[in-house]
Parts: sequence; C-alpha cells; structure tokens
Amino acid sequence: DPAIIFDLGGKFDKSFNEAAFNGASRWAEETGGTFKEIELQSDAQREQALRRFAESGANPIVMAGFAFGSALSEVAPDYPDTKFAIIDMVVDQPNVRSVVFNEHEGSYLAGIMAANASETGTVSFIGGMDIPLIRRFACGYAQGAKAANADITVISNMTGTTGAAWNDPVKGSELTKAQISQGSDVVYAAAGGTGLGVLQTAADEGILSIGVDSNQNYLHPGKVLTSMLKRVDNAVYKAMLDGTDMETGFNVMDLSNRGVGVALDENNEGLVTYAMLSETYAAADKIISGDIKVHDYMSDESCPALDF
Amino acid sequence: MTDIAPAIELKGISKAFGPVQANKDISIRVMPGTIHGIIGENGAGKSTLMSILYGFYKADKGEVFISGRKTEIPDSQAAIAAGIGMVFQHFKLVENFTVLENVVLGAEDGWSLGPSLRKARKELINLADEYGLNVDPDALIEEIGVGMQQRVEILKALYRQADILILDEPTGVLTPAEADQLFRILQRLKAEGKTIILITHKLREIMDVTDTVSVMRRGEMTATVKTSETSPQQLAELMVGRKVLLRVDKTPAKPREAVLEVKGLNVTDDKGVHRLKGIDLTVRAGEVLGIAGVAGNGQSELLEVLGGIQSGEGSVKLNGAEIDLTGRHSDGQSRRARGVAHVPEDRQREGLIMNFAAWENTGFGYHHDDRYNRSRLMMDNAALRQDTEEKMDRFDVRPPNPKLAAKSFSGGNQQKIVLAREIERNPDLLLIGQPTRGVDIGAIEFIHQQIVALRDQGKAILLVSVELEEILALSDRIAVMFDGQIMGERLPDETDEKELGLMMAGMTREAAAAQPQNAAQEG
Amino acid sequence: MWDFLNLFSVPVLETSIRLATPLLLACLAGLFSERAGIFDIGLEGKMLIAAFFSAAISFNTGSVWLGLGAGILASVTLSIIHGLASITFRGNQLISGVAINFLAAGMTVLIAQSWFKQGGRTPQLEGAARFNPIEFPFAETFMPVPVAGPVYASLIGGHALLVYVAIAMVPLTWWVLFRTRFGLRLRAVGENPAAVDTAGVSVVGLRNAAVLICGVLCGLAGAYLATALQAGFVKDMTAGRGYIALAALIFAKWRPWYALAACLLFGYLQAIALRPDLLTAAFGFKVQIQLLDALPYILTVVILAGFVGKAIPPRAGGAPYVKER
Amino acid sequence: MDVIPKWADAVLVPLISLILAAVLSALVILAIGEDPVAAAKLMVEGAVGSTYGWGYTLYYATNFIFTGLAVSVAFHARMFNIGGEGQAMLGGLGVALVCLYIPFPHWALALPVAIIGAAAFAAIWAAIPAYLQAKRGSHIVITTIMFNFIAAALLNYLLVGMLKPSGAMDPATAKFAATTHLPTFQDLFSWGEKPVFRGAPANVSFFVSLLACVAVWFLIWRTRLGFEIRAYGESESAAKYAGISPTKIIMISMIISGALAGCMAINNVMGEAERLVLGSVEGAGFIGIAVALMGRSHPLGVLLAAILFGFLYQGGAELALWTNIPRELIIVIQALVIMFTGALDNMIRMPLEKIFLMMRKEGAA
Ligand SMILES: Nc1ncnc2c1ncn2[C@@H]1O[C@H](COP(=O)(O)OP(=O)(O)OP(=O)(O)O)[C@@H](O)[C@H]1O
Ligand SMILES: Nc1ncnc2c1ncn2[C@@H]1O[C@H](COP(=O)(O)OP(=O)(O)OP(=O)(O)O)[C@@H](O)[C@H]1O
Ligand SMILES: [Mg+2]
Ligand SMILES: [Mg+2]
Repeated sequence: DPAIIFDLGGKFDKSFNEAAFNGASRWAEETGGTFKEIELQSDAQREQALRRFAESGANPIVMAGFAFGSALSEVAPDYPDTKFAIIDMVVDQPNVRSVVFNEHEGSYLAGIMAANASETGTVSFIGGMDIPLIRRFACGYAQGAKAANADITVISNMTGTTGAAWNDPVKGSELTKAQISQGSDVVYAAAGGTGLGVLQTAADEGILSIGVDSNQNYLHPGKVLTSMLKRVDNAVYKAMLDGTDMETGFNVMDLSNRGVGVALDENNEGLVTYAMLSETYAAADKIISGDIKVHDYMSDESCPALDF
Repeated sequence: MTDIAPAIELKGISKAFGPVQANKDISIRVMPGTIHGIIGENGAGKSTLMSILYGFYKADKGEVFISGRKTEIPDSQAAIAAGIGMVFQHFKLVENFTVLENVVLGAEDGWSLGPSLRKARKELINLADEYGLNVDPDALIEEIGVGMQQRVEILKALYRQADILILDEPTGVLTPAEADQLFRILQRLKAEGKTIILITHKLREIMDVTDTVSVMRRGEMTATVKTSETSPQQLAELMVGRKVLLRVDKTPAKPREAVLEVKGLNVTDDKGVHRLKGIDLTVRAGEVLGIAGVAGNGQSELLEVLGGIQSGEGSVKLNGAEIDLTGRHSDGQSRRARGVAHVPEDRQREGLIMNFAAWENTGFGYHHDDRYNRSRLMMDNAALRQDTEEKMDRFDVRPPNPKLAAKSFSGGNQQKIVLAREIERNPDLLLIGQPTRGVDIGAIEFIHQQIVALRDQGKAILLVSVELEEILALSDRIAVMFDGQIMGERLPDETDEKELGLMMAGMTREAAAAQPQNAAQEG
Repeated sequence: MWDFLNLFSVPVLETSIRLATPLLLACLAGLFSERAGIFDIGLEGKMLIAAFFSAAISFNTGSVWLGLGAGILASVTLSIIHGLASITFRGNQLISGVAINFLAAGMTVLIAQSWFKQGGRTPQLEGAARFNPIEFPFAETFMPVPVAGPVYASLIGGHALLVYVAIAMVPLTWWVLFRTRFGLRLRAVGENPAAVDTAGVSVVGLRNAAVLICGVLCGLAGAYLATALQAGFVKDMTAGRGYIALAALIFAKWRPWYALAACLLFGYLQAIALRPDLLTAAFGFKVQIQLLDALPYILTVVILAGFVGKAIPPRAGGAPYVKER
Repeated sequence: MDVIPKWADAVLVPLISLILAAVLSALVILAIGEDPVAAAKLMVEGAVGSTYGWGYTLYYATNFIFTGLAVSVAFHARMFNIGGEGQAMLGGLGVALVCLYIPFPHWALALPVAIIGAAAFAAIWAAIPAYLQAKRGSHIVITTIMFNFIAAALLNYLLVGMLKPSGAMDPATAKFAATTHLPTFQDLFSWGEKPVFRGAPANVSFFVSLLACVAVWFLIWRTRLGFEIRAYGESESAAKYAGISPTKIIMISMIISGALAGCMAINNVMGEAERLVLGSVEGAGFIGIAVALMGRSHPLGVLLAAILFGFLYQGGAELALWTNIPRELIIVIQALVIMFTGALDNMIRMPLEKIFLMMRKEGAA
C-alpha cells in the first residue's frame, strides 16, 4: 500500500496538506485501494514516520512538505527498494521523486487578478514562515500585479520565522488589519493555517482575499477573489497511481502541465470580470509559450518587483 | 467559691501534636473582672491552651464554658462571637495594611469597605480616649514599633467588643516602659469589668498585675493560687515541679588564661533593631560563664555572632587573636576551624537536620574534617557511621542506631547527639544555648555532667539559658543580660534566684531590695 | 519625525488593544489568585481550554453566549482542580500549574480531534457564533475627521464586546480589591493568612473564591481569543500568552491599574512586532523581531531583580496555609 | 516518627499515583471512542516489542534522564528549576558551535568537547537566575520561566539568522561533519547480517546519561558538596549554623542542574538530528519535572521514570502512527502523572497514612 505523511499543519488545514489529502482520497476512491497516513505532530517525528512506513512495507511513500528534505536524505538510502515522493523539495536519491511547483507562475496570475480587482491601488501578501519558498510566491505575485498596473503598491509581510508561523491565525488576522490600514484591498495569503485567519479577516473587513494551494474560494463565498492552486493533489494522486513503478527524479509542476493555476468556480464568478479573466488567460498563455518569464526568487534569492 | 459564674471555665482539655502531648486534661476557672496569670516553662503548653480557647486549634478532648454556658468553639469566629479576644505571642497582623484596615479585617459591617472604615476610625478615637490606647489609624503596621503593634492587637479585640482578653507573653517584646504602659491599660480594662488572661514567664509581672495565677508544667495544670497568697519562690517551685534545686556535683573552678575576650560588641538586625549594645565579657579556660536573662534580651544574638551565624561590630578575641566578625571568614566553618564549638539554642531549626540520619548529623558542620573525608571530594561515610556509633555509646543515646533520622529521636536524645558532636570535638571554647530545653530530667543530669567535665578539662564554656537553676547550678560566674546589655556579674554563691530574677527584669540590687514592699502594696 | 510618530498610529494602537485584551484578562485573573496567595502558572492552560470550549460550543449551538459560558465553565473546572491540589491537599502550587498547562494542551487537541476531526481545530465560526466588533454611533460619519475620526471609530470604538469588558474589569478589580470587604480579606489572606484566620474568616473559603474568580477571568480571556480575536480554535492558540500575562502581573507589581499599563505595553510590543517596517523607518536600522518577542520577559526579569523598582509578591504567596500538623 | 514506612513512600505512593493516572488516561481514551486495551497493547508492542522500539524508547529516555537529573539536583537544594527547557536549548547551541566550528578527527574526541560545550552554555544560562535568586531574591521559578522564553527568542534569532546556511528553508544549522556523528545503537550492537536497532536514534549518549546518573548519585550521597547541598535543601537555618554559604549552594546546584539539562543536547542535537533545529527540545525540560517527581529525585528513580516516559513517548508516537488517537494523548498522560505524583501527593498520602496508623495500632494491640 502507498502511504502519505502530512506536515505539521495537519490534513485539514484547508490548504496545502488538505490538497495532498484530497489527492490521496481521490486515488483511493478511484482505485478502491487503501493508504496509510500520519499527521506529524513534531519535527522529531519525521524520520521516525518515514522509517516506520518503510519498515512496514508501504510503497510508495509520499510526503508533503519541504521540511522532510533532510530526514528523507537520511532514510532513502536505507530502503533502496522503497519509492519515495517528496513535494516542494529536491532530494537527490535514486529512489526519490522530487516534485516541485512553479508557484511563482501561479502567483503571477493571482497578482494580475489582484491588481485588476484593487480599487485603492494597493495589494498585499501575507506569507507564513519566512523562507525562500514563500518569497517565491510573494515575488511572483508582485510581478503579476506590477505587470497589470505599473503604479500599484505591493505590501508583503511574513508571519514568522518558525514552524509556528504556519498555524497562527491570530497573527494572520492582525497582519491583515495592518495591511488594510496601509490601504490594501486585496490580500493574498500563502501561510497554511495562518491564512485562514487572513481570509476570515479580509471577509470581515470587506476586502478581497486570495487563497492558496487548495481551492479556498468556498470558505467565504463572494469574498475570495480566487485561489492560487497548487495541484499537490494531482502530484499525490499521480505518485500513488504510479505505485511501486513510480519513475523517480526531478518533477516540475507548472502552468503548462496544469500543476499551478488560479481557481474559478461559482463562489467567485461574481468577482471576476471578463476583462480580468482574459488578461489572466493571456498572461498564462504567454508564460507557457515563454513570452513572459516570471522571475523565480529561489533562482538567485532576489526579487525585481519586491523588497523583503 | 463565689456564686457568680466564672467568665471562663475549661474542663478536661487535652491536645496532642503528633507524639507531643501539649495539653493533658486541663481544667481552669477564671472569674470575671480579674486578671488571671498563667506561667510555665517553655513548651509547657500555655499557648496551646489559649489557642484552643480562641478556636485556633481544636482540642482533642474537653469542654469550654463561657459565663457558665457550655460553648462550642470550633473556630475563631465562634470565639469572637463569645466575646473572646486574643493577642498572640506572634502577632497576627497584616504588615502592609494600615492600622485601621487591620482593626476592621473580619469585623466589617457589610460588603462595602468605606462605611466600615469610617465607623472604625470613630471607634478607635473613642477607645483611645477610654483606655489611652493611642495609635495613628493610617500608619502601616510594618512602619510602627512592636509596642504599637501590640496596641493594634488589643484594639482589634476591643473593637470586636471582647469581654475576655487573652495576652500571650505580651511583654516578651516590650521595653520596660512599654510594659508598664501596657499594665496600666490592663488595669483600666479590668476596672471596666473585662476579664484578662495574661501569659508570662516573668514572675515580677505576675506579682504586679494579676489577681490569681495558674501554673503549667509539661502540659499539665499544676496549681491555681491567689497571687496575694503566693510568692515568686513558690511559683518557681510549682513551675519546675520539685522543691530542691538541682545541684550538680562539681569542684571549684580553676580558671586559667582568657580564651574569649569580647569588647564593645554591637549587633543590629535586618530590621535595624539594635540587639546587642556594647557587650563586654571574658571567658577563661576552665570556667563556665553563665548568661542569665529573659528570652529575647540579646542572648541569642550573642551566641549567633560568636558562632559565626550573624555578623556584628566590635572586638572579639579568641586565644588572644582577633576574629573576623563581618568579612568572608565570619561563618560557622571558620569558627569551628578556630576551635569554637556551638550547641545552638534551637536544635531542631539549627543544630540538626531532622530528615538526616543520626550519622549524617554527627558530621554536620564538621564535614570538612579530614577524618570524615576520603579525599578532597569524597566523604568517608563509613568512618562517620563508625564514629557515630561510638558517640552514641558514650553519650548513651537511645536507640543507639546511627541510621535513624534525627526526627525519630526524643528531644533529650536529639540534644545528646548535638552535644556529642560539639563536645567530642575537643574545642577551646564551647558556646552552648539552652542545653536542656525540652529535655527530660535524666538527660538533664547527664548533660550537666558533661558540661562540668568539659570545664574540668580546661575548656572555656559560655552557657546561655533561661532556666535560672541551670545557670546557678553550672556557672562559675553569672552575667545577667537585659535589653542587649550586661546588667552585671555575680558569683553563684553570692547571689540567689531572686536577685538574678530582678536583674533580669532590668533592676539593680538596690531596687531589688525595695521590691517585696512594692508587690505587697499593689497586690 | 513622521516615521517615529507612525509607531503610534491608530492602526498600531488599535492592534495593541486587541492583543492586550487577552493578556489583560489573564493578568487580572492571576492578580486575584496571587493576591490571595495562590500562585498560578496555569493561566495559559485555563485560557487554552476556555478557547477551545467556547469555540466548540459556539459552533455547535450557533450562540457565542453559550460558547462563552462553556469556556468559562471549562476554565473554572481547571481552577477547581488547582484549588483542590493547592488549597485542599496543600500541594505544590507551581507543580499543579505545570500539570494544568499540560492537561489543557493535550485535552483540547484530543477532544477537538474527536469531535471535529479537523486536526485539533474547530470549524470556523460565523455570525452569531462570534463576538463581532461593535460599531460606535456615527463612526462612519466621523471617520474623515483627521485624528479624532479614526481614534473614535476604530481605536475607541469598533472592538468586540469583551475588549470593553476587559477594560472595565480594571476599575472593577481595583474597586473590589480596595473598596470592598471581600477585597480587604482577599488581600489579607495573601499577605498573612493567620491574621485572617484569627480574625474569624475562613482562609480556605477566601482562597477558593479567588481561584474561582481567576477561572472566570481566564475563561473570558480564552473565549475572547477563539470567538472575538479569531473565528475558531486552533491547537495551542494561546501561544504563551498566559506566561506573558504572568510576566505582566509581576511587571505591574500585582496592581490593577499597573496591570492595564503593563498589558497595553506588552500588547503594543506584540503589535509593533507585526510592523517591523515601521520600526525600520523610525529608527533607521532593522530591529530584530526576536528581541521584541523577548522584551516582555527581559523587562520582567529586570523588575524581579529589583534593578528598577522592586516587585514584592504577596508575602504568603505560594505556600499552603498550615496551622496545625 | 514517620507515619509511612520508607518503602511505601518510595514505591507505593508513586505506584498508586501512576495507577490513578493510567485509569484516568484509559477513561480519556474511552471518551474519545477508542479502545484503551488495544491502545495499551499497541503502545507496549511499539515501544518495547522490538529492538527498534527500544531504540526509540531509550532515545527519548536519554533526554529525560538528563532533564530529570537536572531538576533533581536543584530539588535537593530546595530549588525548583523550571528552566530545563531553556537550558537544554542553550546546551544545543553549545553543541552546535562546537561541532560546526571545530574540526574533529573522530567522534570520540568530539563527544567530550561537545559535552563541555553543552554543559558550559547551559550552566551559564542557569547561573543568571541562580545569581538573581541568591543575591537579589528574585523567585527562581519565575525567572527560569522567563529565561525559557528568552532562550527561545535567542535561538530563533540565531537559527534564522547567522547560523542558518543560505538557501536553506527551515531554521536549523548546517549538518555537522560526519566525524562528529555519534555511533547509534545500530552501529554499536549490529553484527553480521541482521541489524538490530535499525534506524533508531538511540546512541552512545545513553551511556553518557547512565554515567550522569552514577555521577549525580555520587555527588549527592558521597561527596561533601552533595552533603552541603542536601543540608541546605533540608534546612536553610541549619545550613547557616554549620557555615554553609547559601549563595554558594544556590549557585553551584543551579550550575550543575543547568549543565545536566544542557547535556541533553548531545543526545538530540549531536546524536539524532546531527544539526541544531529550532524547537528541538520539545518539552523535555518540562518532562524532567515529572521524571524527577516520580523518581523522588533519586538517580535510580529518575532512570526508571525516564524510561517510563520514553516508553510513553515512543508508544504514543506508535499510537498516532497506527490509530486515530492523536499524539496529544501522551501530553494528557504526562499531565496526569505530574498532577498525581506532584501536586496531589497528599491526596494519596493522607489515606495511606491513616491505613498505616490503623495497621500499626492493630499490630500494637
Ligand atoms: N520536641 C521538642 N523538643 C524540645 N524542645 C522543643 C520541642 N518542640 C518545641 N520545643 C521548644 O519548645 C518551645 C515552645 O515551642 P513553641 O512551638 O510554642 O515555640 P514558641 O512559643 O513559638 O517559641 P518562643 O517561645 O521561643 O518564641 C520552643 O522554644 C521550641 O524550641
Ligand atoms: N503547631 C504545632 N505543631 C506541633 N507541635 C506544637 C505546635 N504548637 C506547639 N507544639 C508543641 O506543643 C508543646 C507546647 O507548646 P506551647 O506553645 O503551648 O508551649 P508554651 O507553654 O506556650 O511555651 P513558650 O513558653 O515557649 O511559649 C511544645 O512542645 C510545642 O513544641
Ligand atoms: Mg514562647
Ligand atoms: Mg507560647
């Protein structure tokens, strides 16, 4: 059986981990198979969980989160017959599939929509833990917003520097209020559980928000502009479907293979105008075709559109 | 007996604290409008009895009658309701509250404080007028002196309209002038028809102010007599329980060179109270200097400074060399290194560690000694145990089991352990405080013999005791302390308990001569 | 100059008030308990369990008032355990507090997982299941007035009910402690329980009352976190606020008005930590967030060490009252 | 006279506390709709049913031995060191600096130096509250709590700042050099084909912790310093009489206590993670309190209690792995153990005293 390990936020974080869970559930529904799962409670459990699953014969083992990187590089060589898939991190081992997403591309589209929807000329971003990965989201978002409106102001805040930053809705909510006071009327949250506080406050205060990872439009219908989809579910689904024959190596999910994107559904149709939509689609086409190159923060740890 | 009901009648009161029987089947009658004294040695059970009357402790057995009616006193609330007020030996005041707040506490008239305080303020003025009990109602307790604090305690009782006032050793902490003032107030209260129970160790006070007096000994009530029909001598006999003074067989001392020379020793405690005021004294090798005095007149501080527990100012010479009274070397370790042994006044708080085994207590304080250590780091527990066994044998400690915890020994045997430890050290100077407090008669005798034997070996001994007979029996010279000063020195053969007792109360020989007439006039 | 004044702009101060509120409620809770001589390092745990139950019951019933009641009840239950351990059985108050914090940390997640299966959180609360901000009359109208407008609309007004309750608790606490019989006795029992006992008042009764009040106030603090500041419970959502409240209590030297000041200061430190950009602008260099996080604790240690105005705790604090062996 | 015999105090009271805690925990498991018997079986199986399980149990136990000893040593001087958490964090910092910046040829050399680093950093962290207690009278409980938070902030600052390798995501130092890696039980005990303790993190630090137990036992009951520490702890007034300096004892006992807490880092930082990760202490400092309480501050008791808690931790992790019972169950059990063995001690002791008194009376009659 395949197994999946969720990161600290838990599988019902309505965001990253939940997307992974959805992917696994879809696989189970469609194939009638079962999978083992565990929600991590602490950093120290990572290696233990991996080993326990490997020992128990689970294969492949999927894990959602960059933080598994160092544990997996320890464990993978010990179980050469087991296949592993890690999301959001590159682990260079023969039996590991590393899936990374071009979040900057999806965020770019979210930026375009935000700039179009903003009436104040200020949009904002709230990240979870301040790490290069999250800066990549912010940077893509800022580039998109500036592309749609060169005069726009983009504010960016990070919730914290530790794992707790993923699960601090109180702080998320206060950061949102602070950004509103600075004029922002669209806020994009890439912050796991903290984002729930951001979306809630945005809804309470009557501004628009942008969700992340999963489709979060339904959380506050008519108040969430869109969600930057990161198809973790697809990656998990695919890894489980491939099963023990999974091809290993480096795997990039981007706009072209629908690994990232923005969400449109009945919850936000009233918010998205036709003009906004066509501009977004046009940009998406250009990114896929290579006419627009979205700068990736992680490539050189710098961002042309935003200061951190 | 009169036909008026006694204000208080206790019948068959018993109370035990664990193995200690503090009160044994005590009965007592106190008539209204009188001052009734209670005397007894330390630990005789006086405070316990009064705490039972005030509902602070619960008696194991016995009945209480107030004005002839049987009254249950399960807690202090009930005692207050029955018209009883008590001034505890250790005051029960909230230090950082004002006088007014302390008076009102527990006797407020409703949930709001304002009206209660206003009423109390008026009442305090009335009480001050009536009894001369003046205090500043807005002063904080921690900022006023003990005499004032005691007034607050009395005011607390009067504010609660107490008809019966219990005072537990009220003068222990007072200056003579303050004490006199207190007694004037008590006389006033008596004149108003209040009943007063006065606990004290001081025979003079009993003779001066009480109408009747009860004597307690080892948890029992040994006698109740009319003050006018008794004498200090008789009361002392009743207190101690035997007619003859305990005499220790000893040869005359052969004092040699001075071992301890104290000049101008002053001590001021943490609260800034001047405890020792220029003490001068000398103890020579081969003699016992006895320090007599009422507890709290500076004897404890004297022992503590000499023993290195407290710091002081002045000059102290040991075998002719100055010792450090304040600096790095003024601690128990350095004193022991210089040949000072110290039997502390309170063996349970200081002399012993109650949860340590006897063998550990034997090394306590001397744990740096080479013979108890295998190396710089490690102690030699086997040697300690061996040593303890020998000491227990020599001092007849029962049971002779070094592994027993100190708390499992009786008071006398605990004291023997301390004595064995300190005496066997072969010190030049032995400081010894209250050597027989709470110790049974057999042990007292043994301890006294040890002290004399040590003297005969040519050691210098400084003995502090509140027991006059003990001082008389052991000392080669007697110094009397009062209010942090030495009142004078006497030779045991040339003085008696009466004279010493008066000196202990701060009186000179001349005043002492006039004393009996005074007592007769007032009594 | 403007950069510096920005540190005290309305939004920053507004956030300070919101973040200071749970600290203030917990601090006053601790004040009642410690003034009565019962140390309480279990504020954190009581807040946490109240946060969970208020959110859970609010969600299940749709009524924030029922949620509030449940939160208070849960917190009071832990108070009773603390009282049982430290008053009835004369146990160690600190150890009991440590145990209570663990108990709350574990139980909330355990129950949340069992009830809602959302990884130790409750579902988001909506509408009447939350305390919503109270709009002051004409707030919108006044808003454009410079300074006074925003101050009226969002600094003074526009908070959840519990914020006003917390602030009202300050004079109320002061009044109860210093102007009522109960307060006099309560303060006395923390200073010298023997004095209270001999004055004919029950020490056990007073201390239990104080501990219960502490429970109620912690209940309010927890409910505020989950139903006003946030819309639901997440695991460990108190995030050390109980300890900051404890620090504030020492900082305030166990006095109500000082407690308000201390909590506002610590709330402000938390608020300003959310806006490092303002700090950088004001001071011209980057101020470490970690320093701001640690500042309440550092200040408290300085106060405790008596370098700046000594904090003297209630004298009988931490010790069980034993008059008889 | 003791009402309760010594054996009852050392064995019976903790045992009853433990049973009560277990019964309540079982009720909690029932209340969340799971089967306590199955849960217990799973815990036992997972924690002690294989060398692998033992490898984890002993790994956790090693942490708890160090923090438990730390709390115990302070307890002997009547001091309540709640700061084990922060001291262990600083110990981790010491280990990390030593392992990152000194090029060691072999782990056998790295280990003693790392122990010194861990102990020194943690001891300094404990010495500040100790000094404030001894000289300024600041309540050590409050100051050590505050120092836990200050330590967390300090580590946060260092680990997201200067100690984090550039480009890394999580707040942690770089991996230590391979020459500092401590041999695990797998390395130590596996011969031939079948590896034992495979992949489990238990490592040589466990033996260091056993040595620490012996050393603490020796210190407390065999050395002069230990004698003074116990004497001061039993009675401050008697200690003063004997010329034992309170300042000295407070400082030394807290420094030793801190150093022991810090030594935990050689297990979790050097032995397991092989780098310093933020939050690596994970409450072990607090569990030290429970361990010391249960172990009656005696090294042997601490060792047994630490293994019990190691069992709970590993068993709890297994529960979380294979059932729907969240790992927080362990925290609840831990809370109950602390509550019963620490705060509600008298609740168990009082009835026991009555029973023993009655038995004695009957025996006498
Ligand atoms: N078991 C004992 N053996 C010997 N002496 C004892 C024992 N218990 C108490 N004492 C002494 O008996 C005296 C009376 O004890 P109690 O507890 O009443 O002290 P107190 O009246 O508060 O103290 P003090 O009279 O010294 O101010 C004390 O001096 C104490 O040292
Ligand atoms: N709370 C207590 N717990 C245990 N033993 C006590 C307690 N209070 C008093 N005792 C013991 O009871 C005995 C009688 O003490 P009590 O205080 O009544 O004596 P006292 O006559 O007042 O002595 P003193 O003259 O020293 O004040 C002493 O042996 C004392 O140690
Ligand atoms: Mg006395
Ligand atoms: Mg007395």
